[in-house]
Amino acid sequence: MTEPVLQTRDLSKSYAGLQANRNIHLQLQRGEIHALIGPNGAGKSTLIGQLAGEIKPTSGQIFFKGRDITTSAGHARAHLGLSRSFQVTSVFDDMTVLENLALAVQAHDRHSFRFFSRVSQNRRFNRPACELARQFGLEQYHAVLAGELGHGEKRQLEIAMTLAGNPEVILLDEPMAGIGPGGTAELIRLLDGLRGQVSMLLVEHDVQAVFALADRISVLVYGEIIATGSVEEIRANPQVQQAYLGDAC
Amino acid sequence: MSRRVMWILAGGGLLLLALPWLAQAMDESYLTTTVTRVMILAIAAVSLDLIVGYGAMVSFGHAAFFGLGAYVAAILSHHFHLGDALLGLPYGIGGSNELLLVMLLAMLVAAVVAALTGLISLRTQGIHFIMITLAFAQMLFYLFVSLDVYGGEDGLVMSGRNHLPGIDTADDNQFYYVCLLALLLYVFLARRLVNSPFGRVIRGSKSNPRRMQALGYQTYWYRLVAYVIAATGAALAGVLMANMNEFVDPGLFSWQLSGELLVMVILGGLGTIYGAVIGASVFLLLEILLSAYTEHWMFFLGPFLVLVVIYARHGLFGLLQNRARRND
Amino acid sequence: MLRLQQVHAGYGGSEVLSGVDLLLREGEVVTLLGRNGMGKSTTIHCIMGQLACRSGSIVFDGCELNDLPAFRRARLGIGWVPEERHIFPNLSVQENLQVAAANFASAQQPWTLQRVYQLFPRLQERVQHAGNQLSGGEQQMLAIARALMINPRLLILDEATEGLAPLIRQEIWRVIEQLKQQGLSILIVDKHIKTLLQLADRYYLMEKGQVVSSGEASQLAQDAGLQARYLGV
Amino acid sequence: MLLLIEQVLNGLQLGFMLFLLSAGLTLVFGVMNLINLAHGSFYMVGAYVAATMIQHGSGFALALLVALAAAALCGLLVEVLVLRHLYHRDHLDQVLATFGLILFFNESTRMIWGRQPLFMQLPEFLSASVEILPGVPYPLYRLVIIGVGLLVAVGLYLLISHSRVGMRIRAGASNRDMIAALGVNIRWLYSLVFALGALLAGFAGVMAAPLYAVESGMGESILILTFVVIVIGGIGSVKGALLGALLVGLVDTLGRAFLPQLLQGLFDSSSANSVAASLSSMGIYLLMVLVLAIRPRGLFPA
Repeated sequence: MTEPVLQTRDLSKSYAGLQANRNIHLQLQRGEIHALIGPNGAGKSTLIGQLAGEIKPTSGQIFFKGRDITTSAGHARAHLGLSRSFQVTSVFDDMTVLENLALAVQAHDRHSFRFFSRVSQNRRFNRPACELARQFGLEQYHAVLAGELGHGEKRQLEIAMTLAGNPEVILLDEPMAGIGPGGTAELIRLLDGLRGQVSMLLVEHDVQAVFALADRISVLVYGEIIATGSVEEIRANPQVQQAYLGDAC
Repeated sequence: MSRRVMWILAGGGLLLLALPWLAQAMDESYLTTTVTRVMILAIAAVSLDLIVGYGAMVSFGHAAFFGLGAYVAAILSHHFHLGDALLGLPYGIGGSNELLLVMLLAMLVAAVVAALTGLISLRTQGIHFIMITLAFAQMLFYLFVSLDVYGGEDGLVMSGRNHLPGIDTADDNQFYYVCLLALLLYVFLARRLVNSPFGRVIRGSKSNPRRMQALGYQTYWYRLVAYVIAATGAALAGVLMANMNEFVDPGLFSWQLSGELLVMVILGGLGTIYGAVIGASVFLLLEILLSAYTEHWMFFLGPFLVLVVIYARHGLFGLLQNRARRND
Repeated sequence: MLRLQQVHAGYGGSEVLSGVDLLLREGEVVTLLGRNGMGKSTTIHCIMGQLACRSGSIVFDGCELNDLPAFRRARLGIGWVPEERHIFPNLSVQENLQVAAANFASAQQPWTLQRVYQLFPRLQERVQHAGNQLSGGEQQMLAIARALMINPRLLILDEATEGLAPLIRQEIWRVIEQLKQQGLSILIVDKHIKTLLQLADRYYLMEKGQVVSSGEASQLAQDAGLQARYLGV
Repeated sequence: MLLLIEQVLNGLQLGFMLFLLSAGLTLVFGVMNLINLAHGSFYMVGAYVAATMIQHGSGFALALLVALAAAALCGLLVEVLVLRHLYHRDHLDQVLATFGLILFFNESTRMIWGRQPLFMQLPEFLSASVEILPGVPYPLYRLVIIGVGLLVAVGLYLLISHSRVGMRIRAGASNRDMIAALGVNIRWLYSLVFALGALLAGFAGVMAAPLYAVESGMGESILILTFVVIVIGGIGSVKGALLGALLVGLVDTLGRAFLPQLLQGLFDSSSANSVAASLSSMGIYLLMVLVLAIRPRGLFPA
């Protein structure tokens, strides 16, 4: 087995005595779609926050491409090729779709201390931005303010922005939340299309989407990973049934 | 921007261009100096809009940089006329009376002060940022109150305006055009700035700082540079103000002036640049108009501001744009 | 007692509820089922006045709720245990209870601190602890206890046992069962369908912002096909 | 040494006065998330009303009561007519609107009372001096202010920590929607908190009237100090406001009193005086910058 592109070692976080997660060993292989499921409050968002550099772990380490990034700041991780999306759609509401994407592209420029040129006419930002918009079916919305998009399109924009600058790993925090079955199907198709191009850590409640997409699944309960395996293994795992899927199935 | 708004702005520009003639024709030459004052404060308001409107950095101490600029001009002129060196240094830098050089130095001083104070201020957010910027401005206010060498509380008189090659700055009409040119240039540069790659980063940092970090921007430094740029704009306006009045006093640092600058920007409409100009004009002209009718003009101006906040949510410029949009 | 008719609501540009009808009679336990994102919480937010309805009507006890601010609805006797619990973090357990204490609906046998502590002995051990020092389970107990302190005639529980350890979950179920015995009307959302269907009298099943099925809870318990279609994985 | 005691008492007196002003402001900010620049106006109203009553021969107690009522009433009106519309708005909108209110209040007092400052006579029973130490007289009135400030602090503590209303205020500060869902009329609660803040500000105004000139705009100079206090203390925290107020009062008073002497060791006397003057005026702002540089959200972030 090759070395995982992203992995954690003994990662833990506690807030004022409350343990959010504990001794997390997670390995994301290059090119795989790895889903992370678990009930609310199981520590999934904390884990994403730790990986993205927004939450400082209490102990443990994070390795990205073999490099210890435990103490790197969030923006530095983005430059290394570790990109994230947000659970609550987090786009720039007062900018157009194209501006949103171009700004995401611009982030991978060396610096943005350029004060005079017109950014709206910058081909180097606009061309990849248009490409992303096309890929995510947002072409007809180029000039629409992101805040005025429908929920499903906003979600697509959210994920498209994550992909600007060709990251190697993307962390997707509940991308399917609240977009309805049609939107979910569309998003599954889009993410499926990215398979192999980019490694994904997918936190998701929609188990059907997870089963459709994931190469492997890890189950997080009470801050601990209780199982990792293929879709079949997880579905068959009685411990998972008990802890997460409850008595629903 | 809609065509109608363009026309209104163009009309306003033409009016400004012709104003000294009109004022003379109407035999109301005080109008020229009044509008000069408006234009100078408009420059300061535009510079404040750069950070408040585009970067959500609500500075309640912007007058500090305005005052600094003014004092740099006055102090340099003071030493120039005395013929001695700055800070009593035997071989130090002497004074200067060249307007362009003075402007450059004033902007430099403001930039340094802004960088130092910004390093600390930008660690805070929201109301804390408002208050810490106020604190720095108050510190400068008291510093200049106690600087007896430069007049302390009583202020410092300049012996004449700075020199600009080919122009008689002492002539109010010519000085008017200097200020008009400065305003137009500054508005042009500010528009370019907010539409530049840097400007978009600042707008992004206002709209969604968390996302900016996640995308890979180190927003702190961009915000700091924006803060410094805005400070230099205020200093520029300060130099012009000192020249216009041929007098400076610590009141230029006062929190009331900072507050009024903020009011101008909000009144005109945040984050539009033009709004700041409109806000400054309306605020000052309203003040002048009302005070012509009643000495208690503030009694009416106050509630007017309250009504603007409650009913015109995007300021006067927003109102203008909305009306234009509805009519188009 | 509670009747929703053609309720439409949403956030910003999206419509989450597109015509919800629901009925709850006095003394009944009704459960609202459906997968995540189907509009269960939004329905509850509409009832509680946390979100304005775009159209439709919500009537409680003959009062049209849409015209009433949130606090008036509570005073009519609707207690709410929100999904996020919303414990006041800077108040102690006892204060969290006292802050709510009121008998707007003039209950015969009003809830007191003692009665609530009897129901949740664990809370009594932590009276002086601040809300943010409690574990998830204790917070949930406190949220239920706090809702009871306004002496509701209808108790609404959103995700009553989500994220709780099995033992605590059983404790919560026991309490809800007890409240049912005392004749309290309950509207409940949860993921543990089996337990829910044993507890509830009737169910409403939501899909894409609409009620797609409703009826006796016992019927649904036997209908594996319907369960798999709308709830299964 | 004697001078030190006297100056410390002066500092405490200023501190407690600032506390009266800050308590309301910090509550209003903490509970309603509202920046109110016009808070100083209630202070001014309190001072003007009390001074006018006394000038017309009223007793001190009556003047105090009427002034408090006037300040609270002003607060209530402002809340209901203006600020209620601004709770969900940007802080900037609040700044602009309350700036407008300042202009209105200042001009109104000028229209009613004219431009000349008023002076308020102390009633005789308060104008005496007491010997705090053998041979050291100290104005009774300043001691009274300290005492009153202490009483208000204790009262507020009891109100906020131990009463039902206080619980609701604290709960409302952390989650407005939830407290409403428990049947609490949040609008009424807000009006109450606001009026209470205005009343305390008016109280400070009455206390200040005999010490300083009562004039239009008197609210603003002290308002800035008040903001410094609540920012140092941590916005929303009454405990922070008390600590911040005492700190600011002491630093300001002691700085002015002792800095010139301290600096005379370093410089010649004239420049020492001027440096000391500017340093002591800047003192509290330096304090604030220092506190915020280390703790960006103040000493007791709520």
